[in-house]
Amino acid sequence: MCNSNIYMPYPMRVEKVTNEAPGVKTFRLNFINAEDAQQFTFKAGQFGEYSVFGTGESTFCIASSPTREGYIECTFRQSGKVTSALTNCEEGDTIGFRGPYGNIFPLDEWKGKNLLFIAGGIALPPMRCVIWNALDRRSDFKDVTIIYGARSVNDLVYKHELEEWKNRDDVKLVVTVDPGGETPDWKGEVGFVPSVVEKTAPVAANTIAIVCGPPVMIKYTFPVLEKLGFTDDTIYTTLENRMKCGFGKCGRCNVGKVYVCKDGPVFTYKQLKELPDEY
Amino acid sequence: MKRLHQIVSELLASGKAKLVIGYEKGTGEKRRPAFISDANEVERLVFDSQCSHNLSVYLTKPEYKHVTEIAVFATPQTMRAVVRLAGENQFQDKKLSFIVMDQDQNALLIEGAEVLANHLGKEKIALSSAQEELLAKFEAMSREERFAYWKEQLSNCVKCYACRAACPMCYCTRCTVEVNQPQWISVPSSLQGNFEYHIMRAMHMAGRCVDCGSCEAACPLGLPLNIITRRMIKDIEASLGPDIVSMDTKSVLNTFQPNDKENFIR
Amino acid sequence: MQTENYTITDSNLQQLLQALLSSGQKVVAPVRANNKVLFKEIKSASEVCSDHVQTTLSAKHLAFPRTEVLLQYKKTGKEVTINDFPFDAVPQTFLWGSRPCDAGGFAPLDGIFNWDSKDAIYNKRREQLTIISFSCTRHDDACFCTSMGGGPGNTAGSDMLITPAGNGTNIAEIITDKGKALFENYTSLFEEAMGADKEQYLTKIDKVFDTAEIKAKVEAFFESKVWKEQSARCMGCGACAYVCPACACFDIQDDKHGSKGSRLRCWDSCGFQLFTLHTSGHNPRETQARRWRQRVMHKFSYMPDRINVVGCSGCGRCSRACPADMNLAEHLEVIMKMEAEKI
Amino acid sequence: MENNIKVVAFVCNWCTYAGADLTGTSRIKYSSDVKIVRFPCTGRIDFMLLMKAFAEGADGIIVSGCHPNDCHYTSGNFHARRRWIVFKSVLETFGIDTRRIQFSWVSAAEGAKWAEIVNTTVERIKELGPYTEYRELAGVEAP
Repeated sequence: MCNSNIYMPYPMRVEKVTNEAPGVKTFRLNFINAEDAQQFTFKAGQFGEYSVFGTGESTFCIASSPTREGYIECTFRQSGKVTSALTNCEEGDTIGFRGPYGNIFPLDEWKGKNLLFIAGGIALPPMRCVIWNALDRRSDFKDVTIIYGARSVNDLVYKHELEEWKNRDDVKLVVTVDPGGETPDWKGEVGFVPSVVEKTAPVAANTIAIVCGPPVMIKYTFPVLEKLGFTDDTIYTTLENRMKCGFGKCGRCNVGKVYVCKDGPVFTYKQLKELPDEY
Repeated sequence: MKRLHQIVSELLASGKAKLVIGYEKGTGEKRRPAFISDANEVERLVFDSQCSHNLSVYLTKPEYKHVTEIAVFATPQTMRAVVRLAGENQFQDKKLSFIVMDQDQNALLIEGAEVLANHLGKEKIALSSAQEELLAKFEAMSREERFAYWKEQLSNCVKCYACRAACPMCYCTRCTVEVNQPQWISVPSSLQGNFEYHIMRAMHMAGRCVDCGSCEAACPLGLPLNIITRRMIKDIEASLGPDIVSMDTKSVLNTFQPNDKENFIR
Repeated sequence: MQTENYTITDSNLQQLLQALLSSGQKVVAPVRANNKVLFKEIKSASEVCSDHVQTTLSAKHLAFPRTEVLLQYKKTGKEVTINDFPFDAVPQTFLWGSRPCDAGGFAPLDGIFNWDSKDAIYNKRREQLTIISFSCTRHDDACFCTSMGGGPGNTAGSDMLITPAGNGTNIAEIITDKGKALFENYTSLFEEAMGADKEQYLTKIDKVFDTAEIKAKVEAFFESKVWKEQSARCMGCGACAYVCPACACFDIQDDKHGSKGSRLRCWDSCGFQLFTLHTSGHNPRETQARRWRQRVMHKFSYMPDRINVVGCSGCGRCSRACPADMNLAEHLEVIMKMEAEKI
Repeated sequence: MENNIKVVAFVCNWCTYAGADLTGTSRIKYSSDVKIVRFPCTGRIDFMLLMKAFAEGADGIIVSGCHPNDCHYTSGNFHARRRWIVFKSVLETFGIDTRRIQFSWVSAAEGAKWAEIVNTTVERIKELGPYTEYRELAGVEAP
């Protein structure tokens, strides 16, 4: 490993493309080289650099669970140069992936606890990885609650999985859309994520809260959780600063002395409070 | 200098200027931009023949865009840039004052870009003798020699974009070099990318360049960037008429004459 | 290895350079261009410039080029062939005539490219590089190497250090195995050490501050308005970062030509507004003041913390190159003199 | 070798493109070494498109649109003319070979003129040979 080019991506085959929401797609990627597939491992919370050859690399999380082996999945919204090129990829195309990078959600430490997942919009993908990871070892945890909000019904991602979670007895799922985003037959909640969290009032005792979403959602959700009795070391989130390398060299993603790509992307609220306001 | 400090103090006291962009003593004999909003710091300011930065560049930087009342020390180069920028509607929400030096090196206060425009001399910015010499040498070159010359020069360009940052007319919030859909300019600082960058910059300066020389002065590698703009201005004047810096002249590429003359379109 | 001392005459030094060139080795040395001095590959010993204080650009490009190909690809239908970096094609290179601060500038790069993941491409270039530095007999008012733990005759980072001792002689210090290998190839050009103390031949640069104190100070003043004051005149170009021997921030971009192309690593700068801009439009380092603070903190706090080396060798290039005269040493001095209540 | 040259023509939709169409329907034979790219107006043809064409393999370029006073959008070609005057000057400063760019006005009725423009341009470019001089600027130094 020492003498190999750390920028070499694994060639990956786009096996399946799922349209999740307007502009949002999920790719299932298979390793083209069998030996890559064999030696590749990752843990929930980690991310990678996905590349379209000729366009460049883009950073996002691995959205599938490490318990589902043999492939990885990623979900992205078309927004910049690389995600636009990815959007144009078809099943069968070859793209690049290097990773996994970053730290992990400490699932092992959470054994025996309740899990509360709170996600907004396109931030469900990083959470989906942990959710499936936790559900695949369901007996390790007590109550599992998922609160997910999006701008509109149309913008909800993983619609099939939301259905699947809804039908499970061992998962409590609350789905909400922003006021005005509901359809006539919408049966879920209407309201912003922080107020829905307050309304559903999950129990703070023996519970780990994992919050992912746009900065404004996070900003208003943390105080609600604190009000409900969550301590700042039981609240987890992921930061997503701009990155280029993924291993603490290119100099972009650091928040003060903390490198999001190495020390993150997973942080507790307690850790975040110690960081300067540069994320 | 006393008169200068008095003018600045009064501007700050009256609130006509919330920020003064002037010059102070820098490293060694250098003069450098100074930013003052506290009347107690006025003594720091100097304005003499060594002051050369075109301070108008700061007026469009995001950091100063929201400051409405600004006083700027203006050299003739700065004045030209301010007038062109005002002509491009960059100061619509600003109340600007200018401190200029008259022929006897006395500080003079001018309020408003319109007034400054009337104050502007018609004379061109003089090149240094070394620049004149280089330009003459360059004019004598064949096409192949010019290409070879820029190949050599641009091989040193590291694309630090100091020329762009120091140029008062480069105020776009998103420059062509940063547009990546499509990727107009090759990303690497390969020779081709460097040619593309400098050709693109020259084209975007057409009829807008105030010939202040900030780009060349800023280049850490000492690239002779004045050659590019000087030649362009000369050619534009030859085919499209005199290059007059004023508030109401439209820049060369924003307008046209039905009888514009050229000799190469068949 | 233990440093070994020898003497070498001016003419033998020329012969050593000539011998390297004649043997077909790649030699990079300071060369005059546009009234500036730059490190360029030379073909003849006469090209070398020796009457300069400092080159405009550092020598970092020899291990970390301003643009380099990390890999190449070729698309055929839905298939992509990826070609790895050609490690074997990296030529052995001799850097001739660098200053001790140039050589010292490689320590931060070594740290950045080797903490955690090892960057094999950088390491290969570094491995192939032999550094023959010349001690400084002159300096200018931008130099502050002594305050950064270096000095005009500092050996750290060089494989061989030549100190001009006047009268056509030089002190040659063989510092590393690479230096030793070079020495052993041309032993006959060297003579026994003359036993003179090299200090007397060096220029004197006052030590103004201490890196540990700077670290403590900049950390204490993170929220200070000093960053805004100092960066007021910063125009946001990348000159300081690009001339710096220790700046290693980079960008990764693809360069496409038809169905083929390459993935490139290019220099980047924390001073650029777009450096940290998210696609969403959010920018964690939105103002030039924040970007200036990042530059100083990265060099004097984060790097010492993370890789145990200060990200500055005191060469003063940034101060010389800055079109707005942002003088790093002066700014650090201001911070050093600040009292807690001035925040 | 010299048969392998590529000429790209950036033409306006209303005059030259129609003119080129007429060349075809009139069965006037002309060089097939030209690739036509249709634009709404010469005013739309950014100079960077020409730079990109050279970078991506064009050895010669034709830019052609409506005669002055005939612009479909009234003044697009007048603006374009000024742009080409400046662009030619800038390119000459940099020593870019401007013999490789042919600007012309070809109306919808000038099928024969289009054939003549293309043929003389292609011939000239063949004499000049491929524009490797510029393309060699691309690429990054080998390690």
